Amino acid sequence: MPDTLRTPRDPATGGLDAAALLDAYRTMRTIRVFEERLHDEFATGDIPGFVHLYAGEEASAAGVCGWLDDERDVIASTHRGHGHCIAKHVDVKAMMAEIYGRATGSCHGKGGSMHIADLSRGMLGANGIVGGGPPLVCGAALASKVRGDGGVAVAFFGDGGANQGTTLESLNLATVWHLPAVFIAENNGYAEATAAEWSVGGGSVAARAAAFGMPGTTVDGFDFFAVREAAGEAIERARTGGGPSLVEVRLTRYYGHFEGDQQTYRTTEVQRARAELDCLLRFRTRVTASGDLTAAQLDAVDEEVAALIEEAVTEAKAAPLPTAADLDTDVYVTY
Amino acid sequence: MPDTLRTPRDPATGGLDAAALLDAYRTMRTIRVFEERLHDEFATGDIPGFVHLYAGEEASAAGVCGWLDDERDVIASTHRGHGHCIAKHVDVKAMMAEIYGRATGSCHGKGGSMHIADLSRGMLGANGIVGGGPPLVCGAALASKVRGDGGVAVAFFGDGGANQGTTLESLNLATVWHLPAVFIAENNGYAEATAAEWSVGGGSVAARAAAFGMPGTTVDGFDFFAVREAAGEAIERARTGGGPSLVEVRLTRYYGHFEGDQQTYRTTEVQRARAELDCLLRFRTRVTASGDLTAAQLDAVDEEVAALIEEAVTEAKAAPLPTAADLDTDVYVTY
Amino acid sequence: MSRNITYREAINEALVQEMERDPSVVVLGEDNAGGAGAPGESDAWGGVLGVTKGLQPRFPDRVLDTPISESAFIGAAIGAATRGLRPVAELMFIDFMGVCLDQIFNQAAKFRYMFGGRAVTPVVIRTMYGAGLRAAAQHSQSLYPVFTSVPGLKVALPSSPYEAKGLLVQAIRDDDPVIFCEHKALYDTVGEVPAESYAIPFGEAQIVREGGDVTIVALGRMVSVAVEAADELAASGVRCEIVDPRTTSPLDEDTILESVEHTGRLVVVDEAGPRCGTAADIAALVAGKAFGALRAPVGTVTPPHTPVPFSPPLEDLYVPDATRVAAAVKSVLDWKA
Amino acid sequence: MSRNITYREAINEALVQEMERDPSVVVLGEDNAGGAGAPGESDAWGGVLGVTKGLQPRFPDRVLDTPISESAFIGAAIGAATRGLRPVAELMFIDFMGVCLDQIFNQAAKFRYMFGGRAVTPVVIRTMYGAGLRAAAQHSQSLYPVFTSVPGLKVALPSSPYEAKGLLVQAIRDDDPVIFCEHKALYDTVGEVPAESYAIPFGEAQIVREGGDVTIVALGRMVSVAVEAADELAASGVRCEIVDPRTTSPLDEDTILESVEHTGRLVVVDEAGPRCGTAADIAALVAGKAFGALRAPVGTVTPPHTPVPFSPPLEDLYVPDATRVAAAVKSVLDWKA
Ligand SMILES: Cc1ncc(C[n+]2csc(CCOP(=O)(O)OP(=O)(O)O)c2C)c(N)n1
Ligand SMILES: Cc1ncc(C[n+]2csc(CCOP(=O)(O)OP(=O)(O)O)c2C)c(N)n1
Ligand SMILES: [Mg+2]
Ligand SMILES: [Mg+2]
Repeated sequence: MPDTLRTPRDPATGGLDAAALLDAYRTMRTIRVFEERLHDEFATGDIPGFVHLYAGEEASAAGVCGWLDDERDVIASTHRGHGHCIAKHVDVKAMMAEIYGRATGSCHGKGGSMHIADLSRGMLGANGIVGGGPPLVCGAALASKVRGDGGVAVAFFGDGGANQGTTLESLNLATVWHLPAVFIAENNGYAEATAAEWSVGGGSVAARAAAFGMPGTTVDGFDFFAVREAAGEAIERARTGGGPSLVEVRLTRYYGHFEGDQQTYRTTEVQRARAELDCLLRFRTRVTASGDLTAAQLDAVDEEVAALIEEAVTEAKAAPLPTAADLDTDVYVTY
Repeated sequence: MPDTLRTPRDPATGGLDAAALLDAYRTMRTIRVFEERLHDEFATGDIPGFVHLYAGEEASAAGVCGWLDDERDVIASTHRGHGHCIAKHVDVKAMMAEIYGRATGSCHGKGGSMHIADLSRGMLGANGIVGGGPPLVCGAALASKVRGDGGVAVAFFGDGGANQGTTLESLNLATVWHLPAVFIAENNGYAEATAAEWSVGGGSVAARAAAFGMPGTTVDGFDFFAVREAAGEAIERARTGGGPSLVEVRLTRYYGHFEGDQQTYRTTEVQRARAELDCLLRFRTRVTASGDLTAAQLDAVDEEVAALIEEAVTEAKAAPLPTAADLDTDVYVTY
Repeated sequence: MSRNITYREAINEALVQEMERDPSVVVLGEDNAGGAGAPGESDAWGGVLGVTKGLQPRFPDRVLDTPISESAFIGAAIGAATRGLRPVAELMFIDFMGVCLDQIFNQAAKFRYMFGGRAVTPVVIRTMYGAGLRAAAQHSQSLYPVFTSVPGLKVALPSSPYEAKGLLVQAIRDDDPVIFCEHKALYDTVGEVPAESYAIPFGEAQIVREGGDVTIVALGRMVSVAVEAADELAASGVRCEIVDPRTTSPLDEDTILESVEHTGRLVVVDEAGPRCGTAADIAALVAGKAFGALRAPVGTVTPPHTPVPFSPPLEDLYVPDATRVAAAVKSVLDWKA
Repeated sequence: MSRNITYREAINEALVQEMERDPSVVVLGEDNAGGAGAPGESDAWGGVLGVTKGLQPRFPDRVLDTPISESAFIGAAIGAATRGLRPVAELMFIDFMGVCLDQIFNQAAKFRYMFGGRAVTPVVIRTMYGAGLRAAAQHSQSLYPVFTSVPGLKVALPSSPYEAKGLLVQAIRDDDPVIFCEHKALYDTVGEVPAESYAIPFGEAQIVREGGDVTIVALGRMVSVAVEAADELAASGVRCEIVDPRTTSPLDEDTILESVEHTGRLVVVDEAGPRCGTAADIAALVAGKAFGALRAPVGTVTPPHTPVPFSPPLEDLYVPDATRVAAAVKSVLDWKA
């Protein structure tokens, strides 16, 4: 029943030990602080270009990527890619430098927020093209299949991206080629200012999975453990030769489509989500209530993350910009 | 249940009177003889280019287009377009001349088999691009909706075309815009040499309809009356503001993908279909058994059609070719 | 009556006036109103940079938001055009052409010819191009040479608010498919624009400035860069003639050739790339048809053969500027056989 | 050892030899084997014109059929290339680029630059182009100028069986994305091809014939048309130098410029269109960099600015032939200032 939200089978903490829980929390917290800081920095005018923030959606990136390893597993992301990058272990300082357009950035300043990538971590790139990632993920999955290395490839896309032909073709191809691929549809209710309820014919992205011959499920994207469980099943299925799956994660973005968006199209949704559903708050409540972690442990992570982001911004601002000599390098390997 | 073949509710002759039955038969018979003649003519080497024959699939074009009127209703077709053209009342002689590349052809010899069109009959063109038609049909439907003229637009596409992103996007757009559109998926089991069972993930094109929020149904494409009934419901729904639908028509093409195809990928399917399922034979049996028509009436149509096709070929062969002056005309309306 | 308005306002005004004049004009694109299905404001965006803002309240049934399905909705605009509407569809960024090009170049562009002259497809595809907003490699390209190369398409590149309005009016009234390319860095530029409706015919270049020493053909946003360079050069006594073709297809070959016949020298300034681009196209035209008048090599000023870089200093180096244009002019003037 | 084999066989042989040499080479495309899921022969087609026939029985796990989903499978080839495979994907007809261009030009082409040099995408996209088979407007185009214009892509245009094999081997070994354009009317042409494997470096033009009166730069199938014209012209004492660039990106500018320095005259013969095409591109190159040597206007011989017509007599008029090439050469030779 794709339209019913799953609740995790293990209602407590998903069988993760304290170190793993701290790790997950650190990932989500890093994303949150990274994004909130960018929100503030963008307002100062220092950050060039278009920036799409992932705040509010952290449980998805963390819940999915927690299952992946850097070597053999690949993800492809979207324009809203910072969270996926962080969860896939792209260097946070290099990311920040990239967003500031610095030579020390992940892409030497040539890519910017929409194109952060780190192929050495299996991060195939944020993407400025809605629907750009899913075909690439089919290819990464194919490479793993041909090599037999047990790797899994994961495509993140939004509710808007679920209407793009490239995404839909990829669902079919993944089934036909029986690929070790997983499709994570992050349905945050909007594509720019357009409501998913309006733009997703039929109303459910998860329901599209069956139409292309793969299992589909819908999870509460504020619940790290729910995402983790559903993604884990899909990833396990892919890894063990069971073929592709789709998981629709329902969530809310806390900021506008991009920085600058006045958001007159929505009303009190964000306030409610922040107050009642927030993934970090829920995680904290859950793991402290279960006795797996103490508030002090989590606070320590908060401090560690705050320091990291502060350093990242300071270093990014101080880092050198690329120079004229960089303009025409790295277009080709040889030419 | 998209995967169960529908049988027509009216097991006899769909409530059509004798004139209408003769008309339907004439359409199917014309298509059949047109295509069989092309098959023979192609073998002589006289016909240039790529030719994709529709023989065997006649009940689909006739069953669908029988509901449409020339003025306000539109169809868009595929590379396998002759049958749709004939059913939508494109002039048969002009079609034949076009296939022979003559100046008297539907497209002045500039289009050829894959691009026969007649906008004055609401025939938006065969199409050399798999998946080319469905977006255009959304637009034709939109034009009718904006004008409120009650027109319906119908997209024909194949099992192969059902995997093309443009088709899938169009299904979604038709739902989102609540268009008076109908999607006819002609599943003849193959896209070139590739089996639909392999290439259509999930196995059913009709099942994809629900994933995009519209009704989907599957019919036996050898049964004119079954196709007619299912298409009629879908067209009526569209015409009366009920939005889009999809009908998957299961059928068999009698010739290769295109003329020249050796068809080593399939075995005895065609012989069986011709002998046991053929739409013309079934139609004939049904309407004579029911007493609606006599064999003599049908034979008369056969003769009429034979004469028409004979004339069409003779005239086409004798018709003038375009000349140098035609090369660069009609690129633009003004330039 | 003329007022000073922005390029953005000029486009919006052309749309409003044409929609008022002709009920068959419909506007569609992603968030062209904005807010479809959402609880807040409808017309929440008016396009990603506000160009179509205000249209939907005025013409509620003729401004359509779309899912992110460019093939389907651009194709729908094309299909609707064959059925009597005059759709103005927005391809948000020209960089997105790769997800919907087939409908444009194999369908819209070819219908008339393929169907033996028996089709009319009056569709306009508005799209945003160009660098300067730090939008990086997939949101900053100047891809109009691709459309210019396609028989059956017309391509307009308004360089100012005045051109924006008049060319868009013409595009909407035109019976052929038109790719209307708006430079995103021009939206806030201000210029004098008549309040009443007017159409600028396609294929008629504008001589932006007369001068006898060298012809500069500049496209789109590069027109103002050429003017800046010409101002600099005027200080040292060089008189540039600046030609803005306004449409690359049809291209006003005569005006360009006449200008070169007169000046004997040509520099083409274009934001599209150096390979198979509009600069090469115009250079080749002149090398073929005005060779006898040419007294120096044809100069071209374009970005390098690289994607558009993100980092501001690199992007600033990427886009041709007045300094590079002036240098090209000088090297053409100084050339000795 | 050299044998006479066809262009089709040369391509097939390059694929076989590279697949044997390197297990990371995979081949994929619609019916590249043919018969997937069907009860009859597997490898039933070997591609629509039989170019990949026989590969699948030899390399069963490395030849993949695909659904008709060009964006997905071309994109998959690209994604796989970033993960260590060397995929050779087939875009059946270059005319279909419009349904999958984004993956090629915004993804494959830009990864390396956008990601700061930290990506390698060794994908080959084999595709069939050109007129002559009466395949009409959507199956006969010569669209390689679009790919040539894109920074990050390489474009090869083999003009003979020898070139076909050597350039394809290079394309597969190359670490950049390559668009490999096969002229469908050349598949049955025969030529001498070494049995052993060899690579023709990209960016190295071939001087097909030496001559001092005029340089003819001809691309792809037009090379043989130029040779035919040059034979005719030789009878009247005109000696043409024919240059086949073999790749349009990178383009061997030096060989072209040197030839023109030597002959003083240039005619470019191309099957792509007249606007923003490869003919204009090469003409502009020469007008900019060898102007001093030019003694006549640059001639270009291309099809008209129209879609490809279906009817045989029109298609034959559409494609440049030796008569038109010879006429262009004569007009360049006869030119008086
Ligand atoms: C092909 C393409 N079309 C349109 C856009 C412009 N665009 C960027 S993000 C976006 C909305 C995406 O919505 P969704 O997929 O739901 O992701 P979200 O922003 O909600 O994370 C749009 C329309 C684009 N970048 N690429
Ligand atoms: C975009 C595109 N890809 C590939 C082709 C080549 N092609 C032409 S017909 C065809 C098979 C179509 O199969 P289907 O949709 O089932 O229609 P059928 O031929 O069975 O009627 C293919 C692959 C094409 N014309 N356009
Ligand atoms: Mg969204
Ligand atoms: Mg089929």
